[in-house]
Amino acid sequence: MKRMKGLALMVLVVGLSVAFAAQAPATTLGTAPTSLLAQAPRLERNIKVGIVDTYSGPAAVFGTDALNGFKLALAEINKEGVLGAKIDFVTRDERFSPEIGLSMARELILQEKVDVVVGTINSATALAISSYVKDQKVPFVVWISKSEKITGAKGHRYVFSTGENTAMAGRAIAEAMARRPYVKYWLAADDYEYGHEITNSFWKFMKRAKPEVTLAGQTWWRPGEPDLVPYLTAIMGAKPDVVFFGTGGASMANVLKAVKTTGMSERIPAAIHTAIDHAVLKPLGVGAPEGVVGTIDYLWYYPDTPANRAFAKAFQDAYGGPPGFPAFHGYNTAYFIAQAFKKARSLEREKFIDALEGLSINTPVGQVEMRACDHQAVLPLFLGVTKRTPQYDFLVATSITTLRGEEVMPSCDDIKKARGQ
Amino acid sequence: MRQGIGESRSRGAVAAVLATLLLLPVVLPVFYTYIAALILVTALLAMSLNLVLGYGGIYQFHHAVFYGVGAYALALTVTKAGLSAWIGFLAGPLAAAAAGCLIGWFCVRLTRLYFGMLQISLGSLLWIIVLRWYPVTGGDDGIHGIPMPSLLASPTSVYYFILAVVALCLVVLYRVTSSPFGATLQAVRDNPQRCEAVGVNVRRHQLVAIVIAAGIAGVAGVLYVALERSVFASMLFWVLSLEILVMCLLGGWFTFAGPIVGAAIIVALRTFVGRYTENWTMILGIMMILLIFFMPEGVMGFLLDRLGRRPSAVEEEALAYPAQTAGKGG
Amino acid sequence: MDLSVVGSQLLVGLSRAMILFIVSAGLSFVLGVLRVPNIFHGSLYMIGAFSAFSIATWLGGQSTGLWLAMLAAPVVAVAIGMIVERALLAHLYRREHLMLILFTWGVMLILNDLVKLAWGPTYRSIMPPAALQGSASLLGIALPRYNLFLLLIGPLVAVGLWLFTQRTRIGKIARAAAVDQEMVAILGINVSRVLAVAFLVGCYLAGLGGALVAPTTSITLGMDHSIIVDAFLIVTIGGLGNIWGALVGALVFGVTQSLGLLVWPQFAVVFPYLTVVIVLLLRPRGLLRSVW
Amino acid sequence: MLRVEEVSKSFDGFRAVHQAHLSVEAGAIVAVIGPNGAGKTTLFNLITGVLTPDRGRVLFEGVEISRQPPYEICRRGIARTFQIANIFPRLTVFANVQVAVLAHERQSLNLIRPARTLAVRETTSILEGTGLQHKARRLAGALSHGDQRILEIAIALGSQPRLLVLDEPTAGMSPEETAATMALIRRLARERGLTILFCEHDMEVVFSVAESIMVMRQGRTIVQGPPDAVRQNREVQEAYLGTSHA
Repeated sequence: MKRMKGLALMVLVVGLSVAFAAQAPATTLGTAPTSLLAQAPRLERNIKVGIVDTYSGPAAVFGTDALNGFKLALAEINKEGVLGAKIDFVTRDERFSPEIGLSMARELILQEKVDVVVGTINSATALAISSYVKDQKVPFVVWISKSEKITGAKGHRYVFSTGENTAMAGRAIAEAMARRPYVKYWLAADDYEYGHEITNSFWKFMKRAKPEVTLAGQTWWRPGEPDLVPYLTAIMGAKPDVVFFGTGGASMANVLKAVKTTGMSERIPAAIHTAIDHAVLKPLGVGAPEGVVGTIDYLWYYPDTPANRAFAKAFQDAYGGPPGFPAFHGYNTAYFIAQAFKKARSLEREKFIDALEGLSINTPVGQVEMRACDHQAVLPLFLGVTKRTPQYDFLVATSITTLRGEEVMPSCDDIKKARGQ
Repeated sequence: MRQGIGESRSRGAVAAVLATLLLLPVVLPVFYTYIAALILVTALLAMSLNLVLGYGGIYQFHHAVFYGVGAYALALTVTKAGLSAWIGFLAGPLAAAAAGCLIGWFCVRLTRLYFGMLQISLGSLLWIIVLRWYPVTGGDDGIHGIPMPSLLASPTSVYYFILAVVALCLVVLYRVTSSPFGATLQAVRDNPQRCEAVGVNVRRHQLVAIVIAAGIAGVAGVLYVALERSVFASMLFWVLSLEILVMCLLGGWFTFAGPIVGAAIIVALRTFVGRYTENWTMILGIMMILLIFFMPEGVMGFLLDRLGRRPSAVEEEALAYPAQTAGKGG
Repeated sequence: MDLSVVGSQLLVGLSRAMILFIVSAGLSFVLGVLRVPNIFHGSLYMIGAFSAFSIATWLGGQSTGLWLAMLAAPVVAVAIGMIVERALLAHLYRREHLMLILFTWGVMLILNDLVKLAWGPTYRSIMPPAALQGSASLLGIALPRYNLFLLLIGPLVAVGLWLFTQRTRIGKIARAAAVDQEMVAILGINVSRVLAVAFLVGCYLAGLGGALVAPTTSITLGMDHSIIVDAFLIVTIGGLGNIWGALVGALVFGVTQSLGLLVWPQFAVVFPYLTVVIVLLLRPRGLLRSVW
Repeated sequence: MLRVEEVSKSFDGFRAVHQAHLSVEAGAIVAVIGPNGAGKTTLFNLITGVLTPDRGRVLFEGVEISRQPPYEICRRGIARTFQIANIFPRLTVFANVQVAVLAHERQSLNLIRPARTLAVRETTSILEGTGLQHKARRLAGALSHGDQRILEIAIALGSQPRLLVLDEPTAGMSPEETAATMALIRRLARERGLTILFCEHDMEVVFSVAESIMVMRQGRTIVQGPPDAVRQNREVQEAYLGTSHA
């Protein structure tokens, strides 16, 4: 009888604790029973990542590329698992609208109860979600948006960036241009956030690196302006030494096309961040201008290392084209998340964040660290010049030089200052 | 609209809806409370548009501007002027009404599509100011994490606050539409030329309607900020205006409650269909076309017709909006 | 300021105006004859551009392929437009204008996703035919050859439209229908057919605009959005439903934009809207006589 | 009461009205006749402010009204109807008339009080006077053509005018309807002490009702006078009545 009672009590306790474990939200790690098994701790359920990004409209090309990189990495990661669990993900299309993006982030956190939110190309969405996750204390990894505010002035404990940003890119390209003889600059850019940020950042570092530079003028066009020829002919009329373009995406292709058709490429040199992006140069084919100076944080053909070759090949096999920089960010993001959970040995969000701070992972371009002070991935930047080569029917970057992340990133003190600490 | 609805029956329906809305946060998970609040805010925005669109027959093509102005007024009151959010809650609608007065003053000189296109242009100029005035408005990044009074800290209290304000605004809108002004506004919609001939200053009525609608859109704007604590430049972009327009037309722009239904449909669609397919805009498009074919008076108009709640159903011809004739008149 | 710079800006602005004219003339024609504010006009323009890319690539991307693509791409837009018109739009002509806006926007949403499904999200690009690459000199002003080509095409299209509306029976009927549809019906003419033909012309012009713009820009999703606003603004300042108004509107638009760039390049984004506001406040029904 | 002095209006070079003149005495029933395109409707539009004359002026009770907007002219006491039924199709018959009454009572910008409590008596009396009281709850767009024309007159009465301007009030009506309508107009004029200015195709109607007739041709006034004088006028016979009267 006594035994029966004891058994019943035991069943009750076990039953209750199982029920409790099942009830408990994302925060509890497998408790007593699993830790009794000793060795490596195991996660009691799969990790769930919620992705908010743009999958329709002109920016869809970036969102899709990043997602593909992420999926490729997950396929590798889930083969061996993360502490016995897998990483699952759900996607939401924000259609480049921050209102929708923010609403979807809420849904992912409140309804889907994701462990980590990931996104997005749109800097307004990224900042809005960032402000929301700060309240909700949910980690958020930004993987495409290049706004320096995300990990700079508006950064906080819960937001991370696995892509390069305008502060890094502007400085990298400014320091490279400062070594060239040009003095009279014209700034021309898309009239929206990214255009302004990259241009301001470039010009700030340009004046610092070479105080004698002068601003001949500036041009701002509507984002998505289809025909830039009138803008470029106006600039050519003013005869600056060099033009810096602050543009990206579909506008970048328009800029490069117009630079070629107006004959600007033969007369006035141009510098543009991401001008050497394969996703831009490939569709343009031989219609792209030669001699444009560009920076980027990922090229599938450089550095020509086994790791990069393997990544590019795996991506090519899976998705029928070489990876772009968003795919590289997506790939790294998956590994950062997986490694951080492994290191944290827990699904607890605060432990995950502690683990991700300062974490260093192997990427196709070498070791990349998630800097602890600002949660910004320390990515190298590649500077190259567009050139036609016989082996491809599109232009590639040549005479590539590498700038280490540490060289171009704002210091931790600068970040503190920007955040008003 | 004079629907000749049995007073007591419609009062009962309103009471039932209100009771349901009051209970929602108790019954539903927090995310659905948020969605319900978002629907209420969007519904108020659509209702305010419908005052000018459905009742006034005015081609208000850029209504979102007033929503955005209201939201930014609150955001700037709090973040830049450092004043209490409660002041911002008043400043938002006032700023929106002022913007309505300014834009409306120019637009009422024009008719129909010309009115609409001028409003899109003027509204876009305001949008550009928000977009370009980085130091103040934050450009297209918007302003985020806007601090709200502690009273509005929990999702539930925000929900009840929004519900109360929306209910109040709906009462105001209902009073306005059933006032002599509302009756005259409908007459202006049906036949502006005739209205002039019976001594109605059509432009002044249109301007008053635009200012009221803009003010209420401003209320919707500040409520959005209370809910999301963010403002975006895209709140002033024409695509949003088109979406609100669709809400009115889908729900039934000749009915009082139609826009609420339209707003609920659109918000629910983009929240829930977006989960299952990346091509949800296609689904929205197909739904819109089906509705145009099978419910030309919108969902609410269709229901009211089915329930026989409207004066004798009339052949489409007789109701054909007097667009063609009025256009030629001048 | 250097006079040749002003001259080149003027020419570039004019050439830009030609594409705007072609697209908005189609929009205006449909607006005038059918009384339909056709928002998916922009989608047809985008489809024209994507089709030009696909046909050119399929034909090997050489000059002949590119020329053929420019001829054939508008046909794709026409085919899609006609399916929509015959199957759906033809039943809605008597509806209120706002309902037609709603309908055409619905079609735009659908076409948008269909384009994404058909061509994917990556952007595309084609080169102008070899003869039109590079720059040429005109009156001492260097100008991209392709822009010169556009300066020729625009007037050709205008003359073609003029011949169509003035010299062909169906064109004349369409013009009459723009003023008074009932009268045309009383004369025993099949109005539905006339409207279909008018819509066909509109779709063709949208597709042609897309095909012509393809070599100058990156062909991408979202092209429809940017063109449709511009086209509506142009049609409005020109006078709704008047194809010559579209010509005048496009010229005003293109030239103010390009000359404005010389004066105030940092505020280029406001030019289109400012132009419309000024024109409409001075002439509330557009520059030329409107049928609306 | 109303004087039109040498008023001209042209559209793109076409002289729709050219130096027309007209005078209407208080309490009179005055008709304007003339062939299609003579400029009758344009003249009415000039009187009621829909159009502004290029030259000349319009005086109402001694005040020049030719540059005033339509609503201002209406408030001075001139109400009108239109050639094609010009009503508020989506409003009820009652609301159609009420809107005019509210405008007359300067209530149309009232945002506070419910409309259903205002102007009810006046509206009902007009509906009863025009025989529309049983159709008050129907949508105006659903009325028969004849009823819509009557409703037009009822709307005009809502403005409490002293001068009622009717643009072909019986167009498209059967002979019986025409007779009934004209009887209604005369009765209303008598009961409400209205002055009436109307234009009409039907010569029989005009000569039986009007106390004074103005004849227009190609935008000009040929003559104005009592029916008999007009009938006898040579120019009128040649120009307008032509051979049929010979």
